[in-house]
Amino acid sequence: MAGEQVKFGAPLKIPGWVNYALIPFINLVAALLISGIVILIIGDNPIEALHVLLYGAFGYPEAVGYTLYYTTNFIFTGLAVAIAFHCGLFNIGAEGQAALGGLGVGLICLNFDGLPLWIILPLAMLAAASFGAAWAYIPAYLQAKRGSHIVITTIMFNFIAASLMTYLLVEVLIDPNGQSPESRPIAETTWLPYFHDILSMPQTPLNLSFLYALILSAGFYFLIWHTRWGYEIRVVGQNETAARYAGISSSKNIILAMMISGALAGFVGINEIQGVHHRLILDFTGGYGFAGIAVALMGRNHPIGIFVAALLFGALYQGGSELAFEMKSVNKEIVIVIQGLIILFSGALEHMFRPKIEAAYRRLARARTVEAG
Amino acid sequence: EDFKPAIVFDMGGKSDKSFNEAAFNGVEEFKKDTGIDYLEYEVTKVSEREQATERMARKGADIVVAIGFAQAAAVEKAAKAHPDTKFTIIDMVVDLPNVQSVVFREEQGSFLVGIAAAMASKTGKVGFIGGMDIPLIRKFALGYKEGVLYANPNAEVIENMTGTTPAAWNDPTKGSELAKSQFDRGADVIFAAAGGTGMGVLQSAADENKLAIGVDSNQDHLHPGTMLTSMLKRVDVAVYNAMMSAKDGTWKPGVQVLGLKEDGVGFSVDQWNKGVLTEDMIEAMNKAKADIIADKIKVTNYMDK
Amino acid sequence: MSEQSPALELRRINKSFGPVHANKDISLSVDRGTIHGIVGENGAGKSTLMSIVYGFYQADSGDILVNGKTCRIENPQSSIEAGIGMVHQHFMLVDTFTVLENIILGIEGGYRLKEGLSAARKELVRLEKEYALEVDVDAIVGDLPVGLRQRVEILKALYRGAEILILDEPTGVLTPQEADHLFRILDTLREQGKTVILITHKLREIMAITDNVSVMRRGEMVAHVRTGDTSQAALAELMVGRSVLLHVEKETAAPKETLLAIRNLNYVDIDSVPRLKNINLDLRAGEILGIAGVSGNGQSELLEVLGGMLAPTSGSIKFKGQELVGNKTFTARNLRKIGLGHVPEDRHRSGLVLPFSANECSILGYHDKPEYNRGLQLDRNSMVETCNTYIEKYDVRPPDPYLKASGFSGGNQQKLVLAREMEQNPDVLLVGQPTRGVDIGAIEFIHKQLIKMRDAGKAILVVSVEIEEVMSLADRIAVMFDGGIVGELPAAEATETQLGLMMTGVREPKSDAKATI
Amino acid sequence: METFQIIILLLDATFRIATPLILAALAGMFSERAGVVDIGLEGKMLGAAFAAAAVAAVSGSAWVGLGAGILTSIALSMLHAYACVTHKGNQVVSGMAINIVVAGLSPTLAYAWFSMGGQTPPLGGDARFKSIVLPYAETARDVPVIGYIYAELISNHNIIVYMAIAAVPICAWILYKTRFGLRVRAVGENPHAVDTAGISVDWLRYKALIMTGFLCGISGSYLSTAHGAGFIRDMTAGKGYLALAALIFGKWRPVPTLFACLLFAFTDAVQARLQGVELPIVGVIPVQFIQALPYILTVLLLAGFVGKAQPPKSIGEPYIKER
Ligand SMILES: Nc1ncnc2c1ncn2[C@@H]1O[C@H](COP(=O)(O)OP(=O)(O)OP(=O)(O)O)[C@@H](O)[C@H]1O
Ligand SMILES: Nc1ncnc2c1ncn2[C@@H]1O[C@H](COP(=O)(O)OP(=O)(O)OP(=O)(O)O)[C@@H](O)[C@H]1O
Ligand SMILES: [Mg+2]
Ligand SMILES: [Mg+2]
Repeated sequence: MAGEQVKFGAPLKIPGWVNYALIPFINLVAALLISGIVILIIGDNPIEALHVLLYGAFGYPEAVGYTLYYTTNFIFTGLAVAIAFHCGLFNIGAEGQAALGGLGVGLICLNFDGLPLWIILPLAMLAAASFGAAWAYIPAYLQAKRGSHIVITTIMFNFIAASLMTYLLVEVLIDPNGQSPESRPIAETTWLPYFHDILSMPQTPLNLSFLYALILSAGFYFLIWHTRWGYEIRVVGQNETAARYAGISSSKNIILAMMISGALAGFVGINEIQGVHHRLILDFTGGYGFAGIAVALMGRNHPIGIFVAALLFGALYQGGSELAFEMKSVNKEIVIVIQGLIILFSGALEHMFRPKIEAAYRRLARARTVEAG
Repeated sequence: EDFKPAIVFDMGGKSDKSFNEAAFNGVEEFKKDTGIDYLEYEVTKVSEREQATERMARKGADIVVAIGFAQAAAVEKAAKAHPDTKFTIIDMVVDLPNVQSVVFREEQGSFLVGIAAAMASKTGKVGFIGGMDIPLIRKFALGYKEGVLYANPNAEVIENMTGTTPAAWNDPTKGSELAKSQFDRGADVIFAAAGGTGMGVLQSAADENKLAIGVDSNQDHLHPGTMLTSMLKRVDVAVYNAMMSAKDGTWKPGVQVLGLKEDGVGFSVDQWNKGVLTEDMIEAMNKAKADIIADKIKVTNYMDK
Repeated sequence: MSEQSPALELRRINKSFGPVHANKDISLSVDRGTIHGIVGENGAGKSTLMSIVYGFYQADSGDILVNGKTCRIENPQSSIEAGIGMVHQHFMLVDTFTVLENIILGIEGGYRLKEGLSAARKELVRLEKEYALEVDVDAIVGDLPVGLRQRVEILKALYRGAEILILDEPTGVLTPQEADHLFRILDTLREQGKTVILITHKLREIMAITDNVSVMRRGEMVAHVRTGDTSQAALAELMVGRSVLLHVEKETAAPKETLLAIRNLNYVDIDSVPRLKNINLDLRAGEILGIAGVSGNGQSELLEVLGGMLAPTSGSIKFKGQELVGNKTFTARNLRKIGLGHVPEDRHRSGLVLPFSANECSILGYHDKPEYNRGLQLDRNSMVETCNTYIEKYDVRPPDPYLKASGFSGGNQQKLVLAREMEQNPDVLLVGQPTRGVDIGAIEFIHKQLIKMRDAGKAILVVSVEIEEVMSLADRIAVMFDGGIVGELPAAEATETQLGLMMTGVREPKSDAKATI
Repeated sequence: METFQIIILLLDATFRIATPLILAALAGMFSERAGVVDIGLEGKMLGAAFAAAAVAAVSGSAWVGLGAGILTSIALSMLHAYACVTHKGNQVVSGMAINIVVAGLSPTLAYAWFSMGGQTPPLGGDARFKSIVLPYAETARDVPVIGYIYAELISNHNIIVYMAIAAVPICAWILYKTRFGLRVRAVGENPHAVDTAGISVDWLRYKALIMTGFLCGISGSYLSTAHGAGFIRDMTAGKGYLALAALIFGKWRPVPTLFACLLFAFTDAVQARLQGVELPIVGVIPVQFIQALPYILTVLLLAGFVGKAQPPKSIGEPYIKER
């Protein structure tokens, strides 16, 4: 009774490990089960497939390198979408913002390749961030001042970005003595250092931008939960009336959040252009922007969650291609199916098992408190 | 003996009914004749290109055939990393000692089908529908245009590009709309160089009972009766030869330019377009072909402009 | 069914929300043709219990008997069929619909609306006459004042042929006149042999209208009494578990210099509807000025303008002699900086960010004050400390600075907001509906705090629709009607009827003179 | 060719292009008016397009194909409901997941069944909806103006185009004039009100999502069995998202949404015309910018005079009574 009174009105907290480890794990297992069935149907061995997937994602140094390289992009776009969510905005435009970020990086690397790397690095970051932010600014401004629905405007800006990039790569930046819509390669002096240049590991596209991603994640956490600016963004996102009551300007924060979002998305350009392709190319954003939405939501808009979700996606991308590579009957489509199923189960159906698990946990906890009291 | 060939298809996938599929037919042919199986991979993401070629090399493939200009950078990297693996890239030039670059004179083939189009057109207006506005497609367009004007100096060519995102190569409905709008504007023959989008073009030609020209593979069988012809780009032959020569040791690095002379490009004459493609069209095309080979006709290569 | 079998009987009802045991072994018996009151502190479990009767929640255990027969109520549908209707504390209406649409929702009669609507229209005319429940059936509910919305809820229930009508805190939002009207309606219902269950925090009402009362505390039913045999004080003690004084004790005010001077203040909203008309008010240090009025007559706008949430269209507001209107620094944030606190009317909408933890809510609006920041960083520790002191001093339950604001009952949410604004110790405090939905234990405390501030020489503006409250708290009372000040008079001279009249726009000749002080 | 004809032909194209958008947008309307965000329109369309083409190819009947498309789309819609309504899952994630799964599954099945590389066989004959020539269309053609309009614009579309146009008033009627519509609008605004009125919120949302599936099914089938003639991977090419944009643009109301769709379609038809055309003053605009025109225009309109769109209040939030 006494115990009851203390607890009254205050829900018994379900500990983190249940919420953030046990339940997601069970969801993942469920997803893999269904995927296994799919693979069975197309007449292959699910166990082997799973093994190949895991091995392909983490089994050997290259694999890890590639996985982390993909993860990097997902962290950037995941954080981008998440900060917008914290401000109550749904940014579908990460794709276009990433493309513009890449453009910024490309322009720096193409035009200042005389400069030493230690100047190029910050310049490229600045360019990626500012180009991405600029591309996000217009939809943000329209949302804040004119109430134009940001979901539409950002979708439209993805298309516009694609057109712009194609135009630039076909008409303006195209390599004069090349034939495909690509810029000339950027000078090696401007390349982002690879991990395999620094550590002793096999050649992979994994590069310095992975560290950027980790640092930005930390920064994100600090900004959102430990600064007054993050506080304001969250207030606006949760309750605009309360914001007005507290004298917090919605439009200012909407624009701020979206520009940060665009800047984060822009960093994909650093990883892809300065880090890997070393020239401006078409569609280097390859859907990372859209996947970022799922990453952010599955990561509950928290950097740690986002990192885990990003890692999951990275593993799926890398392990997936390994799967397509190693198993003849498995082609790129089936890999996509598996990825979709995992998003479905660990994202959309995440609550399917939760009530049962929590109830079970509570029963145990109750039993304990009764013994105690 | 253990000869291991490998092939890397590009985004469209090995069954895109045109470019990659042609390559696929090539390896299948090779497999049939030699009984040698091959490693294959379909690229789905930009970043996979490098990974794929690199992997093939590391798996000990004797020759890696990369399909499509977009793979150049990847091949360059892999070739540098694996100097004693043979690489063949289609549609692009990579200048390395262990790389064989196969490029086609699409403009020549396009020129010929342009002639056919001009001759088949009653309205004096013909159309061109490309996937994305990129140099390779412009190469097709330019050759086609020159061919049309060669056969009918005051003919008009209506030109459309589908889009700017990768979806542009996979949007048959958009394709058929573009075709319809060109028909509305008076065109009665359309040449489609737009991958899957082309399906829509050929379809609405069939619907409106106008004429269409296929690309890369022979697409005449899709709509017998309304297919004027297909501009063949013998990627299959190129792939087949690359693998064969590698097998019997006659493989040579350097640039291979496959034009009309080499039968690398051409046009289709078969049971499906019999009657549609008339004798005198075929005659005119063959004559032009001879003239081009004999350098009597200069067809501009967009890339050289 | 036999005559003596009660209309509604509950046997050993239990309900837990996750860990929260909201109802423990509740038994209750309500006789037909009576009005049965239920009182209890915030979070005592009243709403929950009634929601169970209505089938909105399912009980974990226990039986519900209607007219002596056990009936399984697993959803509102079945309770409606059992003849039970409920007016929820937080209205269950679709704001974008017309009254008519709201009423037929769920019993449209046929797949096409046409017939249903016209049938309902006729039936409603009858009901409205019978119970004097006039309301324009074609009005959009979102545009109606709360009083009318409540009528819609009642009509909804009656239209569904409710024999047992449950009202959860119906008078929390009504003026005395409206409340009296409501009670007359309840009377009629009783005469017609219908049964009414009334949840309220206002013992006066219990005494006035109910036949029996049941008292809940912390999820348990602690007493059933006949209204005749008890008193407010007794009930209050049963509810809170200690004796409470129901009347605010305060010496007469000693007003000093004018801190807030409002002249010809006008506000026209975006739909160019004038909401405030030539408001003239003075607020002096050391006094409490009460604003009475039927809700929706501009009080909210007045608060929001003074609080810097809305920009006035014209007029002047002098704060300590300094003009605010047209001044760039006239923002909610700067007002707080220069010492103007604001307890908003609607804590859910503006006072709190419900998903935030209590400690985050306890700096809302003051989040950029140096004491909550260390350089770039928010000082989490000082936030939690602050929150703890608030919880301590204002007896917020449960005492957990990390609990989400939504996890507190409205009463406790209110305490959190009050604490935040009062503890910043502003010179002028604007307070909207200080005790809405709050139980008497809390009311007593909140009133004490306000008086204490006044005596400390602060100026306080209290807006409340509860006339009692205004009268007992304020030193001066201004009455608002249709965006203007009808009149102003010293609390001592004010009588309930007089104020009630003024609230309907009737000008008092003697207060008229005072109107333009 | 004189401008009048050009305009008529443009409008003609507009209808063809708008049809899938209209149907999909109306589909989205039911789901979102019921408070369930649906960015899974794309996936449902794609699934329907595949099923319709596959079944039509096998059965040789477009109508059977349409039925299969509709059923498939409804099934996917039910999956969405199961995730978002029954299990209160995140609606956006669920929609995306469905899009991805379908994008992979349909070509896979196509491989398995037709081994034509992720495609279905091209459809001809009765396996495809053909244009309907309305009575006297050809004879009327020579009648100035109206005759031409009748022949070119009104006549000569396939049945689904007419269905789409008819769908707008029908859906408007359902939404505003029927019990079901009233309840859908109510649950999107305030599910508690619906619940306390004795209506099951979940079941109601399920029903709304069935409508969504139904309309999406027609939309998808149009792509593969009417407008096109066979399935190709990713053939929806973003139309689902465009439909969603149109829905928001139309403020979740049937008629404005119709106009939004027509606008998108019209700009698309126009851009095909403008490519490579010498324009006054500006001259020839690069293709890429002409192709971006529809999107730029949309943004401008949105910023210009389409005010704040007020979405259904409870949209995106799963209905949770007890926490
Ligand atoms: N839907 C719910 N989910 C979780 N807990 C709830 C819910 N509703 C009520 N509770 C818990 O049950 C307790 C009783 O709540 P209830 O609303 O019945 O109180 P109440 O008597 O109506 O309070 P008030 O007088 O403020 O209306 C609360 O303290 C709360 O913690
Ligand atoms: N859906 C819910 N989930 C969690 N807790 C809830 C829910 N509904 C009510 N509660 C809790 O139930 C308790 C009482 O609820 P209720 O809203 O009745 O409080 P209240 O004091 O009546 O608020 P108000 O007076 O503003 O209506 C509060 O602790 C509230 O947080
Ligand atoms: Mg209550
Ligand atoms: Mg309450």
